[in-house]
Amino acid sequence: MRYLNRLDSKIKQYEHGNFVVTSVDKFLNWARLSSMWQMTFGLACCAIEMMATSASHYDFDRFGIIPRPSPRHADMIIISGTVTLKMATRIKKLYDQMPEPKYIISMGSCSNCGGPYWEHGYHVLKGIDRIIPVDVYVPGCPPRPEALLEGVLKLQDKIRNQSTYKKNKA
Amino acid sequence: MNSNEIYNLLKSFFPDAVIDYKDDKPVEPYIIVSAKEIDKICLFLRDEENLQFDYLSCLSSVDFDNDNLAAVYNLYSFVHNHKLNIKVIVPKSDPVIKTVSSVWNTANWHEREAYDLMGIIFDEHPDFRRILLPDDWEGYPLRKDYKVQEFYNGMKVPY
Amino acid sequence: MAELKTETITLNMGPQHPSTHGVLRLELVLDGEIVLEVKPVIGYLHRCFEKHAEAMTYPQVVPYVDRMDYLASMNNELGYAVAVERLCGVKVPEKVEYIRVIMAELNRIASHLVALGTYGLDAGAFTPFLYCFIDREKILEIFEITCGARLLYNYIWVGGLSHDITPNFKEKVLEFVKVFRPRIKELNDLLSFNKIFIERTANVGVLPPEVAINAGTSGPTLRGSGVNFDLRKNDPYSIYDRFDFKVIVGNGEMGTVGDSWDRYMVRVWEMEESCKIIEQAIEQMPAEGNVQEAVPKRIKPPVGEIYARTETPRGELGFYIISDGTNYPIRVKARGPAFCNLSALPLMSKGCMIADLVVILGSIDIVLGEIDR
Amino acid sequence: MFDYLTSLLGDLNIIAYFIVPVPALLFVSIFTLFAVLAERKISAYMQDRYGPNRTGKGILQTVADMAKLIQKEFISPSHADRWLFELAPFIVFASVFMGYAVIPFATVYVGTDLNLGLFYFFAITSLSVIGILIAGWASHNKYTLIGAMRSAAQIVSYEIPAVLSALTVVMFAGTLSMQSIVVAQSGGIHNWYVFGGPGDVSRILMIPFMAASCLIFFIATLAETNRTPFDIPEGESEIVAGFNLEYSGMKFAFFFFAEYSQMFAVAAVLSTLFLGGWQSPFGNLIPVLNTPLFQIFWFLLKGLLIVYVQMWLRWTLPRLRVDQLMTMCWKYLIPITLIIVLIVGFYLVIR
Repeated sequence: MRYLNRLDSKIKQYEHGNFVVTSVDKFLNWARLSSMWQMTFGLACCAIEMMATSASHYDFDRFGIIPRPSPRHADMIIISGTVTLKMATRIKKLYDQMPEPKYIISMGSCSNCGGPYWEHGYHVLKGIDRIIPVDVYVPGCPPRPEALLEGVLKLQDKIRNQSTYKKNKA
Repeated sequence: MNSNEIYNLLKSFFPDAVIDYKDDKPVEPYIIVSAKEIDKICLFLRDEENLQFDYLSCLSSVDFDNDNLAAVYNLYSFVHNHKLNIKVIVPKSDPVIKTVSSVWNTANWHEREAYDLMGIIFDEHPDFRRILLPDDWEGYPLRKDYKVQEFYNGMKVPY
Repeated sequence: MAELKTETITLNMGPQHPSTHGVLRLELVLDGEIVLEVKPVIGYLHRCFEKHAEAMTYPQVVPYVDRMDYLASMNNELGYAVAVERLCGVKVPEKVEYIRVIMAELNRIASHLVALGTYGLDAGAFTPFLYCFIDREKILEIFEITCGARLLYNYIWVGGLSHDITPNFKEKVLEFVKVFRPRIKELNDLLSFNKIFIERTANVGVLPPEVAINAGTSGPTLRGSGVNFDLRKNDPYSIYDRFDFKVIVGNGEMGTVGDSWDRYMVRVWEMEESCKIIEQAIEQMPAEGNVQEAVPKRIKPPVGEIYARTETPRGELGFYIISDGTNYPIRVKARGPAFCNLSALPLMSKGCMIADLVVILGSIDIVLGEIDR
Repeated sequence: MFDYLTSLLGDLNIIAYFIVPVPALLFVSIFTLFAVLAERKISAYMQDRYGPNRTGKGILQTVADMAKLIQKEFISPSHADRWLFELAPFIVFASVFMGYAVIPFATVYVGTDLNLGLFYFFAITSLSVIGILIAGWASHNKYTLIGAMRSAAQIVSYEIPAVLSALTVVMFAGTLSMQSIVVAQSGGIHNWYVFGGPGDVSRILMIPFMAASCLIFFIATLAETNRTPFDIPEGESEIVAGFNLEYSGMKFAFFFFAEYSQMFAVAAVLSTLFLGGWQSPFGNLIPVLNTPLFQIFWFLLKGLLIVYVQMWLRWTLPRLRVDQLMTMCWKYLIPITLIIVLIVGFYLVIR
């Protein structure tokens, strides 16, 4: 996002927008939303559902989502499972290593809010949003693959409505 | 061999270290031994011809009562197909047990876990540090009087 | 020639690494490509199962048991149910026992499929992974029809089951078994007997039987080393003594007894044996019976303690439960099979290469949820 | 084409330097776009999936990937050797692309018909290993370093069987010029070097050796392009992503670009050497199939078929281990090719 913000300041003179900027906007958004490379990164139970989603039956590849092992190649990280305090610092680091623009999907109750471990889980981080910003929360324990796909579509909607120049007006 | 026979055999070899034998249903029978000589007893159990307990199924730590911690060893023999439970009770003020990781390799991680979660110290363990929790964690979570720390590394721990 | 001065490098593998099967971290000391030392660092998924179990009543623990070994939830539930039932002395109806066995064996197949698929992935073959997941989806469909969940079921309760089976359950299961048998052969053709795959796995990570026993391994890891030990046969629980099936042991067909290929192959043939058990169970299952008949209104075991062990896809799952006569257990300790199997990793991987290490780790089939609990 | 243009342009011949590579560059870009898509579609087909089907029915998937990669932030790690780090992807791509200069697409289009064409091709494309080494070293990361070392060992080793098996063809053709090698195979499918090349009946004896030579060339070039089962430099499950681990955005795309261009480059050289290049398989039976447009068609068809086989292998086979890779090269491929070279030599002397 920081990257886009910097771009913002450059094209501020088109404050009211024009056709070209809007079209470019659309194109860039389309590119970002239809090629979200996901980081190969599973945490817990939800990771199995995430794998099932990328396997043949549900097929993430339809949406242009392919797993990349390195955070540097990834656009999106799916926090799939319980985040423990020992792991939290590592996730923060991984997030920092990803190049902008980057998106986070928090998958499952555990990473949304601690899930079933909220009360006695002394070693569980109660919600990944305490350390990194989250774009889409997918509820469920674990969410079905359809739910994850819905989350991805929601994220695509979000990206579709992003704009490199309109943002500063609001 | 059943547990009672094993108890008698052990008692004859280690009269001081073997403390008690409990067999009241539905509790599985177990033998209580001293923390100081558990390693010798285990070595004996493993190598004695009639016993040959070559498999440590499980090693559990228990917050036994207000003053004591316990470690429970569930043993199994592939050769003779018999089981045995051993219990070691130590006071909370000085929870030190001799390690059995030289007898069974399994014990290595189990003992580290018992230390990590319950705070039982295993003497002469080759690689003694926390295993599950981070190294700078405070307290032993499975003790009944455990109070969770408020912050860890700047992250709030309770909900 | 003067001695060349070389240095070892320390490589940190994980917790985010494509082939650590979750959030395991390995500290490697390398001499070039050769691994001199492996130190597994675990605990990145420590979800405090045992603390939770102490704060819950006995039936409430079941969902947490699910989340321990999330690939084989049914087997875990069965293990916990068996332990508590033994402690309380509950007798379970016949029909329930059969359904439990069918579910547990189906889940064993599902779990092995994930293990084999990801093993192929570790060795660099991507397609078998997806083939395995196609079959796994069919099993999940059966589970979903029966209990509504795909992964974590909360199906096997203490004393019974949460739902009865649907009328067409038997046909569905038999149809799956019929479709699945040829798929095992297909997997063998694609991956198991592939020359490159054999080269990669045979004679790699050899675990001699006496070391395996001493290190406390169990399940396919132990049987791969040629030890004929399966709790379903040697210490039968539920109704496993009624079925006719073979215990698969590694025989060093392609290399040494106890190498990675043996451990892999044990899983492949175990799926076949599970199919046999399922067929027999379907045949013998009584038609009538209320699955919630024996579910106690309130579970209050007598004062006492028990160590009950069952065979999950990964090996011996033990539950050590202490009761003080109240609704809440004093202590529930789970002995995870993968926990002990993983502790044998340094013994297997001395002097292997990085690529071998990945293969050995895959052949143990770890699930971090159960290692860290 | 270069010679033709320089003669046409006279004093302005410097323009030729800019015009000649354009078709090749265009081709490489378009090929890469569609090869990546094809790879994903083919793998999807093999794995019972659909593959990308949202971006204009999936056809524009790679376009979207590229447009996204352009938008990505470029991170250079704090301890990286900045200059080398930024230079490496271009070295890799440039060295691969320079190989296209001598590949004959048709009688009318070959960048420049060097009389040392084959030699030039091997020399220049193996420069990419330097780029990979630079990338691995400059990233200041242990995984990239291991990946780069593996890659260097692999490419340097497999160069030898590749060159030796190409040598058998050169011995038959008596020239290193790729265009001349293709021309020597004119007259139909039976004159291709994989079937012993043109000559009298006794060449039937050579068929097994030349076929083996062709196969070895395929294997060796597969290893040079770092494709499965030889993808150990970027083996995902072992060393994460290998030498390109630290690259993001367009710099990473350049590695991708280089890999796919090299795939086609080696496929093209394979078809040139053994499968008659742009020659129609029907020889002069149907003369219209020998017109330049059809020549390009045959050339692309052969090249793309070989690329398809490369992809097919990738989605079927597991990966070899690094020592097995070396064993295979030094203990099997090199001795076998040496023996083939010897046999071909004897045959040519006796004939």
